[in-house]
Amino acid sequence: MAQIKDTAEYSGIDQMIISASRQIKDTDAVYVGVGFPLEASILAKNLQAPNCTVILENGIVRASLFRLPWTTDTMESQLFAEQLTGLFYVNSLAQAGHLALGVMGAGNIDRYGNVNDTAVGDYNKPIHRWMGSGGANDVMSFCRKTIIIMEQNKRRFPEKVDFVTCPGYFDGEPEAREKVGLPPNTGPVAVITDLATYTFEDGEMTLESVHAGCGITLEKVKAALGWDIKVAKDLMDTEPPTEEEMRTYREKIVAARRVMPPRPMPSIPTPSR
Amino acid sequence: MAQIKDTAEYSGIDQMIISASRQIKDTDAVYVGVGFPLEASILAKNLQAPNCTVILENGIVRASLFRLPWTTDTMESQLFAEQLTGLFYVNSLAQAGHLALGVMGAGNIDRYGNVNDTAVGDYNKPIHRWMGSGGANDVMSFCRKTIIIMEQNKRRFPEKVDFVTCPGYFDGEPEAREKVGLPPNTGPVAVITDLATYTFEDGEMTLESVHAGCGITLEKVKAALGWDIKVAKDLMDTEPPTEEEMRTYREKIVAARRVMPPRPMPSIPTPSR
Amino acid sequence: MSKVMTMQEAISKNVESGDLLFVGGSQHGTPSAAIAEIVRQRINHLTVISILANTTLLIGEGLVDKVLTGYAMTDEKRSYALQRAKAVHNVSVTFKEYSHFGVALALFAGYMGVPFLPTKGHIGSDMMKYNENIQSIDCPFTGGQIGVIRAVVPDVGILHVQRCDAEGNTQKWGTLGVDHEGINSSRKVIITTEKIVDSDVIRRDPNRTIIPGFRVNAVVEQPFGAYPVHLVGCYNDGPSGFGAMRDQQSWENYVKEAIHGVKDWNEYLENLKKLNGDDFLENIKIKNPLKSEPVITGI
Amino acid sequence: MSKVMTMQEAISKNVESGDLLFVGGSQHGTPSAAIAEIVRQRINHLTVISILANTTLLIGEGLVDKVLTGYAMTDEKRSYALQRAKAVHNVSVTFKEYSHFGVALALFAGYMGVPFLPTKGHIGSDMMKYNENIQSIDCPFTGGQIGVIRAVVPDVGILHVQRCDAEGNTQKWGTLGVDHEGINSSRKVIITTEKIVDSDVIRRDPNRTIIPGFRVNAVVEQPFGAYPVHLVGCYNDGPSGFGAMRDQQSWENYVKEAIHGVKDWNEYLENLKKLNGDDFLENIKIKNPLKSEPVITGI
Repeated sequence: MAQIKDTAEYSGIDQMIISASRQIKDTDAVYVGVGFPLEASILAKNLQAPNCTVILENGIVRASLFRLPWTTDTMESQLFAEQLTGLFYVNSLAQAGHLALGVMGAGNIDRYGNVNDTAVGDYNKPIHRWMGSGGANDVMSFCRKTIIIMEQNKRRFPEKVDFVTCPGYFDGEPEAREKVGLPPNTGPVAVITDLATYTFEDGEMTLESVHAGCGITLEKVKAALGWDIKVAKDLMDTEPPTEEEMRTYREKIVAARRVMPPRPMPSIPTPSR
Repeated sequence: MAQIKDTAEYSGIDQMIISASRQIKDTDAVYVGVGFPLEASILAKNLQAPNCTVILENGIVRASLFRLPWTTDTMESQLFAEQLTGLFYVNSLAQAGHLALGVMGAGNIDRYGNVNDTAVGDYNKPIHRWMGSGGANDVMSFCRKTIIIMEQNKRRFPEKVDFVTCPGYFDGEPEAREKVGLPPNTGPVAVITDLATYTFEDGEMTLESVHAGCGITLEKVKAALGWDIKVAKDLMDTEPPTEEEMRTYREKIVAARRVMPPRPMPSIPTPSR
Repeated sequence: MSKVMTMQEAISKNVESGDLLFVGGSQHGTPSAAIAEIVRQRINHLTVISILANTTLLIGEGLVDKVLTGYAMTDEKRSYALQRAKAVHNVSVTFKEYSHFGVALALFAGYMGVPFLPTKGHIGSDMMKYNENIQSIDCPFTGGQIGVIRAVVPDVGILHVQRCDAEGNTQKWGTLGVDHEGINSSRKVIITTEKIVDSDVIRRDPNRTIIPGFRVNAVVEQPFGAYPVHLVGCYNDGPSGFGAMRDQQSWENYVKEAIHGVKDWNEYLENLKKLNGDDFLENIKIKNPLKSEPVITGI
Repeated sequence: MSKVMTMQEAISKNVESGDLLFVGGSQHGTPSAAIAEIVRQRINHLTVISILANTTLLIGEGLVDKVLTGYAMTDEKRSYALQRAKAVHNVSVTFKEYSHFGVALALFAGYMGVPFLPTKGHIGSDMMKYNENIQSIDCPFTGGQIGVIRAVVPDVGILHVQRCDAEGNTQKWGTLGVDHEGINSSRKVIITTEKIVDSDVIRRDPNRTIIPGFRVNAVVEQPFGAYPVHLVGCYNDGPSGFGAMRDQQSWENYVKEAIHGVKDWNEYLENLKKLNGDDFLENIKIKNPLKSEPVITGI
């Protein structure tokens, strides 16, 4: 796990979660994956978006604040939810276009925002395997906007993924999503890493800002990408965390991080993404 | 409404409901329409089928006994049901083949068991209109066996219906139901009227028994049919009601019949069939 | 964020002329008060999708152009409401007929966000000849024929329930007809409720929530909002007068008394008590309330 | 008619070698005790459909030929269970991969009794290349492309719940994952429950019933039947030992202690208490039970 060494009082990971949390609006209903996305959404609820509704795939629809759980489905994340239902219901909400935003992680992501959570190399003889889509394909197919949060290195950002688990903009052709039948006006809108933030211009990942405040340079960002990235004309330094953001982040996220409780069986459901 | 005048202690209507109720087995889950079908199912639950599960289309799944309600969805028919849900759930039970039996009424029915609950004459300029399918098409499309209960006259038994609301066996061609995509091994198996009972042989309605016990003759039956009915080789007199059947029928059905409670609005939902 | 408003506001802000309207409460808990307010505001050119619910009044008042239904009198000769729509309001109503399950499937497809749902019903029936929303296709997996019902996405849906909170987290119990798929398929959602409860009540039983607050546009507290239709846990079917409103006189009397002659449903309820005695509404309330066994949550 | 029997009977009467098995309780209330009994009875050649639920144990014991899933480690190099299936039992497991919603849709189609369901997801992804149960067709209404997911009808489904009655009328609360569609799609149904309650408890809250008795083949009362997975209203996730069973020694120890070395789940629970203290199970029970606000019915 690449941990950013920096001289600032926050790391690239901190910046990543805080930058992602800023994307969540108070009026949003947000489909949230486990891990960093869950952290970003809980942070948003403690800051600018107290009224946003958090949707967790196993059937949790939650407008009220809750403590960061160690995974998405826990006694605590269920307790006092506004609605408990199932996977079918929350994905129907998404498919019908009612979810403004999806926030998820990814295994690999490529130039046109296609996500690979399945296999590197040949599907039947993979060099590397992840656990598969989980809910990722659902999030990125259905949500009006999808934000991907992930740690960045060259291996995880190839020019073209070996397996498309979640279609982004395919080869960047206009209307490519609509042509295969994906809902119109959906797709990835931002990738936020521990080095930088990206948007999509005409379907192509475009460097928007560099986490200069924790010592990241444009060169470092480019070295951790598998292609020659398009750079926004108005490339900026990433807006550093405010004092309030950092204080809330430390209190509500860092202090609340818990490891998965130890359990005696081997066959425990692995938390989904 | 043709009421059978007879000298026996029971009418053709009584025989009809009692004969229909005999078709319900103790282990059946039965999809039941309003009116006579509801009466027949409540009678069966008070006689040979105390454990049968009664399914009412608005979302009632009920194994426990209940008093005859004035229509399918009432406070009483809901109270203490084993499951309350919606129309989608009960029809999914039916479509997936879990319902052994459907019992329903009909506007017109023809030689091959096709039911018209919609229009006599031209659809756009009808000579007569009923309210349409309600749940009838669902019952007869999905249930493994469907029984139709209706008062008989020549007008209601044409050789060919003007409008197929619920397909029976179409023109009697083998596999006609399967060809259009209806579930295999479904369709009408009996028609029970105030004059006689019918089965289907090779898709054609076939006279099985005549309600001789209440004064009905073969000639009377034939005069109340729009075509020259096929008659079973072993044509019988309908098995008259037993004493126990008549006692239970009088106590649980006749005495419990209630008119629709008067209500002040014109726009009351009409009970479905 | 509270969605609570008056019935007048809820309807005027969310129902527009030309809308495709879903009316919940088929056979159980019809939103009678909300329907009355639509009539009061004379919102017309509606297309209505519902199962057996209160469309007759809207039709007779000339507010409905089209009905998507499984069960309705479509023959002017046999319907005073249709005759009145034509004679008084110069409106000819068209009908698209399904079986009940077809209406449920159309709404369910809308709720799921897909353009259609497959079914083994409706196929082979003549309903397909007159309703282009029912088709038959080759099944991509089995090779046989399969029916398909086109999705319906109402512009606005109305549901009357026993309880919801101010944010619109909504709970109804008893038979649900097509309530779940109908209200979840609707773009805008109006909830009328016997009682607005504290969010804590909802959040101690979140499995009962049938639509979450963020999907709801308006919450109206309206006791006896389904009268004269029964609502589980609240009241039985209302007494008196059924069979009326089959002619001009009785119809116009009703519309005056219940709608245009009063400012709102509460004034109508008060008038009912004045006419029929103070205990009129009390008498239809359930007499022997039974409580469910609570479910336990907690940590 | 009572469906109550022992776990041994429920599994031996209803689960057969070669069955397509649905395992409920994805992430919440996994039927751990029932899974253990399948292992104890060594019922093999299973195809399993589930979301994240207890398939690892079945796989490692060589009982699974095929998995329909949205999330699983399919690479032998990275899974001790797959290595063990191959080395000890000579079983190579195949996987059909969906997104989570695809698994839900396949089961939902089975529950509805239709051969497929349409979706706007999965399409354009490479999952379609390796899973013939995901296709794309021309939409009969919109003209565009639409994804279709083939129905799955399990031979048998297993669900663990908080309460049901002897007839099998079943109620579960908390998150439901794919429980509703999974159990309703299954031909045969096994319910394991923390507690068998009087039918009166069910019938005073019939909206909570997720499958009715006539659809259920077996009811087994099994306290702590989901342990070590949490079950709302009952207990939290179990403590200790996570990360074990990643090698031969720890795996075989577990299988002996939890399954083959005991006659049933209750003996295993007793052994857990012997090993870890009498309060071991007491300690994971919820500490601050909260009751739902009852709903009212009655006449």
